[in-house]
Amino acid sequence: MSKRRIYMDHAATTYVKPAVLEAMLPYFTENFGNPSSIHTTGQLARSAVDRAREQVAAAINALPQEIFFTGGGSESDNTALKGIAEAYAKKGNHIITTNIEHHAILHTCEWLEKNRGISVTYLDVDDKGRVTAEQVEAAIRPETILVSIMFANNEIGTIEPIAEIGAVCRKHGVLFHTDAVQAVGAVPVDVVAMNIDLLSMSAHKFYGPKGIGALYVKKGVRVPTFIHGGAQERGKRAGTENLPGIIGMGKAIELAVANMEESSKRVAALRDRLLKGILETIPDSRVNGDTEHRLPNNLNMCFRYIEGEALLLRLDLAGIEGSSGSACTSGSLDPSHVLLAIGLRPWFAAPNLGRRDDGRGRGLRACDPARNSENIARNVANI
Amino acid sequence: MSKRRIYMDHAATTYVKPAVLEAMLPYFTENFGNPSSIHTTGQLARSAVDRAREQVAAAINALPQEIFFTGGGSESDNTALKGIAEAYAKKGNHIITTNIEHHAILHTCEWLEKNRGISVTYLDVDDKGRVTAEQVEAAIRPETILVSIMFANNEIGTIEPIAEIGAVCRKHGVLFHTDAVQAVGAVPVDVVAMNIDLLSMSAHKFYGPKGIGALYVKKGVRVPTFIHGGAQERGKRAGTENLPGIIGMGKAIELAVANMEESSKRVAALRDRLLKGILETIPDSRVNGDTEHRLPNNLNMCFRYIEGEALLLRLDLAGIEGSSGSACTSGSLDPSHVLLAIGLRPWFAAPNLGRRDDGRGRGLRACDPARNSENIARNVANI
Amino acid sequence: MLYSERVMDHFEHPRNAGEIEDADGVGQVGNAKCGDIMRMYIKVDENENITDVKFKTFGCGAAIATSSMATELIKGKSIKEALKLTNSAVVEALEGLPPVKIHCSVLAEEAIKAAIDNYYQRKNGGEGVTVNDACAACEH
Amino acid sequence: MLYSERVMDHFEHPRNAGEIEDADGVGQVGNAKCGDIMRMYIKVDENENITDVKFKTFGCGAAIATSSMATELIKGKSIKEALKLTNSAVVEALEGLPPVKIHCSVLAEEAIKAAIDNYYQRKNGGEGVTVNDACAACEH
Ligand SMILES: Cc1ncc(COP(=O)(O)O)c(C=O)c1O
Ligand SMILES: Cc1ncc(COP(=O)(O)O)c(C=O)c1O
Repeated sequence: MSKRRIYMDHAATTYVKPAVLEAMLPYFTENFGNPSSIHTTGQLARSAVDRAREQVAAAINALPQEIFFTGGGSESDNTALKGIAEAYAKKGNHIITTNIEHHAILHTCEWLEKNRGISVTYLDVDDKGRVTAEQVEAAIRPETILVSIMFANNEIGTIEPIAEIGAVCRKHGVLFHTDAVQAVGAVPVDVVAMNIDLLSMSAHKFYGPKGIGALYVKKGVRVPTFIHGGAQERGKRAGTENLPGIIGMGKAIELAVANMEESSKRVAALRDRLLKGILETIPDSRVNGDTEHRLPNNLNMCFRYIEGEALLLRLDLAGIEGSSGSACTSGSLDPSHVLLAIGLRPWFAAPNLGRRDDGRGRGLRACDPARNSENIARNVANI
Repeated sequence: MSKRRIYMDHAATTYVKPAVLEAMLPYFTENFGNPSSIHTTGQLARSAVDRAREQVAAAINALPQEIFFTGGGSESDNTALKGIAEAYAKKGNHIITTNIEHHAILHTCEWLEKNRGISVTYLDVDDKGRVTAEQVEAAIRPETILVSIMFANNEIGTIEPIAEIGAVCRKHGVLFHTDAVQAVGAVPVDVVAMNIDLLSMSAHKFYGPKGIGALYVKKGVRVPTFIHGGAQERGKRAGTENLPGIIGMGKAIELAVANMEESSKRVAALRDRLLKGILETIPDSRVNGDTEHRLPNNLNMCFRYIEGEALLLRLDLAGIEGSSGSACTSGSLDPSHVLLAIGLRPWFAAPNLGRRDDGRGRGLRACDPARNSENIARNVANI
Repeated sequence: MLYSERVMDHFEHPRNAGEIEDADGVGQVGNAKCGDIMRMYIKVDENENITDVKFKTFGCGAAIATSSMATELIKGKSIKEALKLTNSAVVEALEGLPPVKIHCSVLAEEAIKAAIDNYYQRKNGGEGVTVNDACAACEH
Repeated sequence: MLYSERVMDHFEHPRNAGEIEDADGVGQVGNAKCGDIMRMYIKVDENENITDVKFKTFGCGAAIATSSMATELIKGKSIKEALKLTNSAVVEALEGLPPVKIHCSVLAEEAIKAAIDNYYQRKNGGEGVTVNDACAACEH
């Protein structure tokens, strides 16, 4: 890559922060032990895993024994939904979710409908992408075993009323899971205050490594074993622990939470300048989602008569990297289910140029909102 | 750690080789893209994943599209067994395995028996830990859908007659899975010549990183989706790819296979010197498992009247790190099911001092078999 | 990379983009739901040779590149030859397409056929544009 | 780490390891299948004070350390006091044990009780060793 590139796709994945990588490095080479081994090298690894579990727990106000490390956000989502459906099958067979969830939730729900006799209610969102606690309450039935509603949407950045939904679930004695993959590290998350019973997260969304995530399961909530074998993760997920990944996740979440308020403000201000520039320069452009309840690092726009991929390719040629829809479906033909759900016709392309940064990486500093909006405008005009 | 330590627990896990870590590093920081993203950073990641998949495939004589990356050996084992049980439920409900498999196989089998109506035959091994193809053939019934037999045992290092078993399975039209977690990178594995339909591996056993593994699934063999969500791993395992992990696994397997013959010889020679030293110095000591069909890097012994953990602790204090039983069960009270299966009474402790090394790490060079056997002898005497 | 260099070249510098005011045949394929719409304009001389061709495409990079390449492949050819154009010839000329994008080449083939169809219809007194809004790849 | 420093100290330097040839009571608990066997020897004076105690243990690090600590805790005490020894007192004195090893402290408590039992049996004319081979933690 000869040209300086501007990465605005932190919703898809982030790089690993230098401080995080530094924390991980010794665990590849020197302290590489198997945390289940009795000898010193093994026991040093064990202590490091314990410490990371505490870091992750602290970031969301959970207890260390409520954190189960997984291979990422999708695995956490799958484990939560399939696990609760299995463990609470005697109680009921109804799950409530929304129609803008990530595919890790939606496709799991479809599978549960087809293969496990689960009935799923997909709540409609409004034109900003929000559901209300009242909608959730109205959908609860005696046989409802789980409400699963994402904390923040990965395309349009809309934040759902999680605390209110949590209160409604608690009131009706229904378990509440939230896919907080986009929220953790970006906005405050408190599983106690928000009455959250299960929560999914993924380290590579907050400057941690890929291939490691966690599922929070409130003490007393039953989930069956997801991977059978050794006794790792208190018997729930067998397999030698991803030691450097766990250490990296612990460090990354600690840093993300420590800097959150300040970095959110800075990123949101830059985002708003970029938005203003684009709106002023590009006719028929508009912002999607909720401007009030929104991730500070998210920007999702549509440009009339512009097809998403074509714009992304052109922006990429100009050195600006964004996305349209979620990364997982970039290869697919279907228009984004999220944009359809908020009532957009598919020929409104919606590249997601949101980015999340702490000011130390390349994205933010390299990024001059005024120049970028012009650049984007030029490329929109070219198609 | 002030003292120079000698690590002899490579069956539990290995460190990451410098060349492997070096190959991984750019993918944490610079080439950190989401392989599903359309932009340049994403597409560079995609190419790197493709290359690693080719490296893994080549090492076992498979096609790249037959390799599915997973979170490790346990996940691969679970996916293989649960997947085949589900996909071939119409064909039958009988699985054949052995009683010395890793817990990732045994506990999955138990779960399938309890929850999915699967009937499992656990073949007995002989006093060296071997099954025969004839035993397998005799156990095959019309409703048998899968034979799952480990390539090499993780405690005693016995290598099973995989090619013969593969031939028998092919003859009877039964699918054949092998848990090759201990074998890949240590002995030649050829899925075509050996008629293997599914194969599990784990990178951290051959100097790759922890938290990444693969499942080989022969073209045409059906396995259902294991994690629902995005279209990663051809729709079988959703979730943003563990990019550095995948790169590391590719590099590690390439190195392991390239140096295999030479390094096997060197390690086996050292192992045999250590064994000789121990047998000569320690009364009532013997070697477990098969001396002919054995992993070159494995040594498993028993010392009469010596309890395993106590010996390991004492060796650890003396700077020698080994294991007794598998790492996954170090925390448990039960004596090793493998040693029970080969007819050892539990008070024959069996620390596994086997190690696998390519001569560049600390273990092998630091390790003087003569001195070590004396050291072990002294510690045995002390208990 | 997602696309070959040849595809990127035709995406960045599309050949024959635009409209022909007095076209002899106009065909349109695809639909908005599926995300791609291609419109082809052809000019045909008395010997049934295609003297000019232009396209307007709303769609992804591959849709633009296949439209561009398809017009290049039939420009100056006889209608008979143009009818022989297959989507795989377009893919080959572009040095390949990702599997999920093969449908774009089918669209390009169909757009040309729709334009030729329209040319014959007009010759027989018809007018307007031949529209085939079935989508080659999706079930929408 | 797996074990506290105190546990490691008692494992490396066990107090009161060995046998008492002319013991007044000998108790044994645990079994081979479970992996731990503990044998306790006590010497008791006319005032029912435990003047000497020794142990022989086949078992893991925790089994050795709990045996060692338990003997320390009862040495010089009266039998009445020794009977009050609980496994949690042993765990506490060792500054904790991992959850899977708590059963070792139960074994140590039971071994002492078996030795005292044996002392009373012998006083009433019995002989031999009191053996309790039930395992505190496992279902074997
Ligand atoms: C034979 C065998 N199978 C499976 C596994 C599980 O692999 P992992 O711990 O990477 O999940 C191991 C090692 O732990 C093993 O030795
Ligand atoms: C909201 C949401 N849920 C789940 C996921 C899946 O996470 P992962 O790709 O780490 O499995 C993602 C991102 O990919 C996401 O944005």
